[in-house]
This record gives sequence, C-alpha cells and structure tokens, in this order.
Amino acid sequence: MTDKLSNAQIAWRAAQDIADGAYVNLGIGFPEMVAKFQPPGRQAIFHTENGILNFGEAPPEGEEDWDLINAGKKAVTLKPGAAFFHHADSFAMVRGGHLDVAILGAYQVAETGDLANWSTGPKGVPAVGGAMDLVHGAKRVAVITEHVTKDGKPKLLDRCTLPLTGVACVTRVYTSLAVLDIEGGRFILREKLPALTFDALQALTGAALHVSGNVADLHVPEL
Amino acid sequence: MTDKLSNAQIAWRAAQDIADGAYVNLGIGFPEMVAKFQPPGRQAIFHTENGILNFGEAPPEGEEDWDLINAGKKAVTLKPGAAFFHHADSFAMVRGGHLDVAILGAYQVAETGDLANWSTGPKGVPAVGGAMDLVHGAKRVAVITEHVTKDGKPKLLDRCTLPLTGVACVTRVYTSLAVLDIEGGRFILREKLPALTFDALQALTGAALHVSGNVADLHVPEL
Amino acid sequence: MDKTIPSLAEAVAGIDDGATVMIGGFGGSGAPIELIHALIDRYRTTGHPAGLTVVNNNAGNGHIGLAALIEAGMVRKLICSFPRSADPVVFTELYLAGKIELELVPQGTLAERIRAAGAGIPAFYTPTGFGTDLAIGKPVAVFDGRSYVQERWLKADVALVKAETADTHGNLTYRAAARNFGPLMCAAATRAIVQASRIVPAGGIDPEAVITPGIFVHSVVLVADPAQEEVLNRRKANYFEEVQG
Amino acid sequence: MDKTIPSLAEAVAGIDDGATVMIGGFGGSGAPIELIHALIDRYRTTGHPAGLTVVNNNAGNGHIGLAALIEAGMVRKLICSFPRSADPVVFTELYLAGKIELELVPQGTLAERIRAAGAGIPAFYTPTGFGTDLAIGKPVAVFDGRSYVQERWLKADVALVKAETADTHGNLTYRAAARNFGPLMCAAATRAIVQASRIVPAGGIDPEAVITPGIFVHSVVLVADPAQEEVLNRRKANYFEEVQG
Repeated sequence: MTDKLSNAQIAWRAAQDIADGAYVNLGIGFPEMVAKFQPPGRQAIFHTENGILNFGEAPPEGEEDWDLINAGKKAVTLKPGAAFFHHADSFAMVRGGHLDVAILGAYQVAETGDLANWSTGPKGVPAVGGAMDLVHGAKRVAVITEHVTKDGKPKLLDRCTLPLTGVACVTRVYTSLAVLDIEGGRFILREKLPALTFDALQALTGAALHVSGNVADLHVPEL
Repeated sequence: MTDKLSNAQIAWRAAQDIADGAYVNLGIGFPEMVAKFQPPGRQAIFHTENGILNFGEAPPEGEEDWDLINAGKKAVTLKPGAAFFHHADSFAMVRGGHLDVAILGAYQVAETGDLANWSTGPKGVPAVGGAMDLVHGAKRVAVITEHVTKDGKPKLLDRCTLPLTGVACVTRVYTSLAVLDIEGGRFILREKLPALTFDALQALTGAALHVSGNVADLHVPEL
Repeated sequence: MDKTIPSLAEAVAGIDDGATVMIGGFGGSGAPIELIHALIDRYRTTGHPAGLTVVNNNAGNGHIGLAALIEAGMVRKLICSFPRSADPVVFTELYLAGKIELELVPQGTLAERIRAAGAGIPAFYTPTGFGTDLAIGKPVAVFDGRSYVQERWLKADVALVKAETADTHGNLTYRAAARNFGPLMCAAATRAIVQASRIVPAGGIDPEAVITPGIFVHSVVLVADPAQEEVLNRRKANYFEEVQG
Repeated sequence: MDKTIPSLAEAVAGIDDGATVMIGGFGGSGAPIELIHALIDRYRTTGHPAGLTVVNNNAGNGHIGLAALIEAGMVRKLICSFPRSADPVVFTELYLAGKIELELVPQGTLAERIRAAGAGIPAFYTPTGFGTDLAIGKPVAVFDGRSYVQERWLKADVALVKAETADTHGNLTYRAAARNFGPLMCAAATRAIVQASRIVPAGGIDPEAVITPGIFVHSVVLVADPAQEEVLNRRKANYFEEVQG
C-alpha cells in the first residue's frame, strides 16, 4: 500500500457506495472517473446537466457526435433507456431531489458540510456551472478529494476560507487518506488507511476528527 | 335587424377582430362559437389549456378520440402543424403572454377592466378552471356577453359585485348591443346597433359610456 | 433496472392512510381508471387507504374512476381547479353536505405548483388570482410595477398516472392530450405509479421521444387495453354495481 | 402561416443596438453558428447591432460563433454560468481588461430564470446559491425551515436557436443534447429566430414529437448543413480570417 490513494483509488472507493440503479451526477473532471469503477452487477444511471440521462463512455476517437456530450463537453455515448430533455427539466431533476447521489470535487470542505469548489478568489474568470445546484439538489452529496493541498495545507477545515459553493450540503468525503461522514457539524472518521494513525490523520486535517463506533481500514485495490 | 344580436352574431363580430395566424384561446361554452366565424382567408391557431395547439372542429359522432379533447371536454380534431404539450407548458403559453387573444364569457365586466365570470357567490360548488390564468396572460382579453342579464340587469358596471376573476384585465367587450373598449378606467363606445340610441344603451349599462371619436354602426349578418 | 410491477394490486399496495395522491388526467383524458379502481378494491378489502387528499384537475364524473374513489369514502380533501363535469353528483353531494374539503386552485397555478414541487422550487409568483378571493391570505409582491401572488409548491406522496408506452426504466410517452398533468405529477410525487398500455425493454423508446424521463417514475404496471372514462360514462358504467354485481 | 425567412441576413436584420440576445447551446452542442456569424456579418457592414447583452451557458470557444461575436466587439455584457472552455482567450482577455461585463449565474438558476420568463413567473425561490457570493443582495426567505434565494425572470429581446427540424408554423425538434437551452430561450424572447437543418410543411412533424411548439417561435431559416463549433475549433477555424481572407 502506498502512503496515499491515487485519484483512481479514491474514485474506486466512492463508486463502492453507489447502489445499483441509482441516479448519479458526477462533477466534471476528476469525479467523472467514478463511473469507471462501478462494482460488477451494479449499473447506475448517469445524469448530465446538459440534458441526458443514462449516457455511457466516450466513443472511439473519430466517432464523436458533438451534439452528444456531457457537462464537461466531452463526447459520450447512449445506453439503452436513455432520454434527452431541456435544461429546465434537467435542473428540475437536480434541484427537485431526484438524483440519489452527486459526487463533486472540492477545494475545501468544512465540518459544517459547507463546500468550496468553484472559486479560488477574486483573481481570474469566475465560473460556477451546475455545482451550486447540485449541492442543494441531490439526496446525497459526496466529495472526492486529496486530503491536503499540493503544498500540504488541509482541505478539510472547521470553516471554509474560499467562496462557498453551498452551505451544509456535503455528507460524505472520500479523501486520499480516509472516508469521513459529516454529521451534526462534525467530521466522523469512518475509514482510514491502515498505516496511518488517528493522530497523524488529525495533524493533516483542519478540523477536529470524531469517532463514532468503529473506524474501519480503508482498503482499495491497486489500480 | 332584430333588437339585439344572437349569440352567434356576437361571436361573429368578435371573430372579425382576430388576425390571420393569431394564437387564440376561447373560453369553454359560448366563446367556443367564435371559431366558426373566422373570416375567409384567415386562420387562427387555437390553444386549449389541456395541451393542444392548432386543434380543429369536432369529429363526426362516433369517431371521437377521448384523448383528443378541448378544455370543455369536447372531442376535437387536429390541424396540420398541431402540437401536444403538458399542462405547465400550456400555462406557460397562457401566463407568459404568448397568446394573442383570449375571448371569455362574463357575468359582469367593470369599467376598470375587472371581470367576474367564475362564481355567482357562495352557494353551490365553485369552479374556476383556467379563467384566472387566461385573463392575466393573453396579450388581449376580450369578453363576449349579453348586454344585460336575463332579468334585465346591467352586466357592464362601474364595479363588479360578484367575485372577481381578474383585476383590470379586459380591454374589449362585445355585447348583444354594442362593442366597447375599456381604456383608462372607462367604457369607450366603439359600435352600437344602429336602431339603438346612445341614451337607450346608457340606460342598459351600469357605468358611464364614453365616446372618443366616431361611434360606428354595429353591422352583423343574419346567421 | 426493472421498475415493472406485475399487478395493479401490488402497484397500489404501499399507499398509506392520509396520503396525498395526485391523479393524472384532465376529465377522462389521461385518467388512470384501472389504478384508481385497484386502489378502491384495496380499500374495500382492507379499509385502507382512507382519508386521502387527492389532487386532480376535476372532481370526477359519474360513478367510475375518481368519482368512485370519492364515492367509496376514501377522500378527505380534494385539490382541483374545476369540480364540475357532465355528472358531478358524487362530489357535489358530499361537498354540499360538508363531508369533503375542497381547495380550489386556478388551473395554471395548479399546474405550476405541481411543476414547482418536482423542480425544487418552494414558492413562485404569478399574476393569476391577484385581487380575487382565491388569493386571500397569500403574500403579494410587486415586480416591475405589476402585482403578483406568491404560490407554494404542491407535493404528493404518490402519483397515479396513465401513459401510453413505458420502458423498464420508467421512461414514458403519452397519447395525445392525455399527457396533461402526467409529467408534472410524476416529478412532484415521492412515488409515481404509472399504468402503461405497453411496456418495452430499455432502448424501446427513442431517447428523443421520451416525455417523462424514468428518473421521475418508480413503478410501472401494464394495462394493455385501458378503459376510457368518457366511454364508460356514456354507457353509464358504475364501479360499485360492476364489482358487486 | 409561414414563419420561414429566406436568408440568414434577413433573419437577423431586426436586432437592435443594446438588445438582450439569448443564444442557445451548451458549449458547441446546439450553438447556432450560422445565425451568430450572420449577425457579425451585419455588424461588420453596418456597425449594428452593438452593445449587446448576451445570455448563453458559456462564453465562447476559439474564434468562431459566440467567441467571434465577443471578439467583434458587439457584446457589452455576458450572462452565463461557465465562461471557461478549451480556448476562452477572447472572453478572458476582455474580461480581465474590464472591457466586458459578466453576470455569473448558477446553471440551474440560469435555466430556471429563462424558463420563468417564458412562463410569466416574475420571481421564484431556489435553494441554489444560498449563503454564497452569488446570492449577495438577493432576497432570502425560509420555507418549511429551509432557506431559499429569490431569483428573477430573465427575458430577452431575441433568441438565436439551432433546431433539427422546423415546420412552417415554427414547431421544432432538436438533435440529441443540442436541445439544452433552446426550448427555454424561444419562450423567453420577444422574438425567437431559429435556424433549422430541415424545414417541412405544417403537418410534417408528429404533434407528439414537437419539443418547442410554434407559438414560441417567430422566424425560421434553413441552414441545411450547419457547422459544429467543436469541429470548427478542432481545425482552428477563425471567423475573421475566413471572412476576410
């Protein structure tokens, strides 16, 4: 076991919690990777903001249909039972609580469930897309992320310092080191890499970690 | 010329003011008759609340499709260029100002443009249907009505005494005796039956009649 | 994924006493007669579900479908826009006797409240009803110089809807103007139960032709040759006489 | 009734300086490239329309379509959710230089504001954006214990939309996910101008298959083999170089 999970391994772990038949939205970029790791026998139905339910993988290069893309503007294919709809219906699905799970990336997550994932501050061109809708729509909002930033600062905090995407919306965080639930304004540690002590994890986390019941070992295959 | 217009004649007169290609909603009952009297060369597109654009006349008896009905629950047919849509889209057409004309019946119309056409008071079972939406949605809301009630009381009043359907919504009234516009909180007489004097019409009207420019003769064919 | 339920009885089995039940249809067009009758069958056998709040555009016609549901004594309150029909005697008598509650809602507001529920919009403003008795007690606001009434979303525990074709994922098409409230109600209900004239495998409906995406649908039951309320009423059909007799 | 316009130039002739113009499409999917280029052609010939407010999900990509409209200097303000793309240099440079205004709107709120405009709903409440910088200054209300932001409708003078098939009444179908904002924008604009790959007589589209009913559409122009933004950008197409040289 390496000292932390790869992105693929984080995505794999998040995929294990998606039930067969669940309606799922994966944020653009890293979260899209979760679709690759559905456990055998389970088939989620993926939603994309731009108006498709039940799309599948990218087509072979050269066979793209550029009217058939996902929210990240990547070409996709359709699975049997797909449907098209316009943007208001698409966000009715989001805002109306019809998605079972949304999995998003994060700059920061707070123990309050607050998420910051759309803006690193006033510099540059701001862009939000559908993230603010997703965090207040899906029945379960989970985050996948490195446990700390590239320069080693905690991403799990008592309060977010970056502009918020949503307030009190995240309930589970899959990081490169651990799996945590957010309940009652606290991070509850559910799983951690076996080699990592609680204290070592706490030192990498910007909010108090709590334990409620067992803390399982975070086991993920080599990918 | 009889001393007042028949319902068919009132409907005929109202039909003369509907432009070719206009999108029109006709209230259930008497207003439905307006569709019969479109002038030659003009073709309005009729909307019904329950989700059809461009429906046509009733089919022959025995050939009804009871999934193809109008707001009055009468069987209709389709014209080329028809479309189906759900109730929220249907009332988006209404509320969103996409209909050119709505023609409704009335118990009472006030010089303020207020309309009462859904309730005769607290007795019985109240029913409103789409009338309250139509009066605040169509670009032009016109009323067709007898000039007075069956027992001779005025239906055109300074203020409605029955429960309102809408406030300041009607801009033209076609009665069995006259055609009137409502402008600036006043009834402006545009046309009247030639045999009827202004004073005689005023005596049958529960609000002051005003003249602005010419009052034309109300000429309608025998029907 | 297969949302197909093998029988009408199983399809309506989980509806509780006191539930809010949306029923699709505008008059007889789109009325899910078989689902409604299955629900009455269950009530007559088990005494449940009782005390329902029903949302429909109308209040039933004759003695079948929604009218029979009301006549069976299962409905505590009706939310509708137009409780009149060719033969509204069942509702009318109960209403005038004070035995059923009525919330009268303008038709477009009814549609939009249901749509808002499905779309996660708790409240919206509409010009409809401003200054009328149906806006009494509702917040009013002025936008761009015009007055509007605030209306709230209308959610349901269950929707009973009639579709033409369903696939096993719950994607739906409708038939002509039978569409009406169906797509809105499926999205507004915690559980949308659909009777369809035809059920096809996933992939059997063109993705362009789907009117209600399957995400809004929870159960699909086949009713291959559904009754048409208007046809039943023209032959004076009566749910109670036919079942009992 | 025939809403067909014989040429792209005539289709975009009546758009005024300062107009609010909604442009359909999500990225390149559904982008009405030919209508946009016709509008730029007109501006380069006549100097009009200038000072436009443009509503689109994005801010253009490369140097064609919406990006070219911005590059031509016709756009004063952009209302969008995601002004990033593979090559957003045109917008980015103008924005960072303070030469174009940006109103950033969450994508679902953008869609719902446009939908509200078409549906006559001046304001609605959404959970989206509550407690964030994008809700600053907006009214907030609590419904059933949860906090919501009040959002206003978003209307336009003109919508430019790409459809697959149109009939002469303006009934439309779309192609796959190119549908996106098209139906909403048609309804939200005073004048919806549509380019279609195919125009058929009234009756040529199954009434069940109509996605945008003709009541929401004002002009239809044939573009039989429309360009695809993504394909143009992959070959580094540039509106200005191609037109000029």
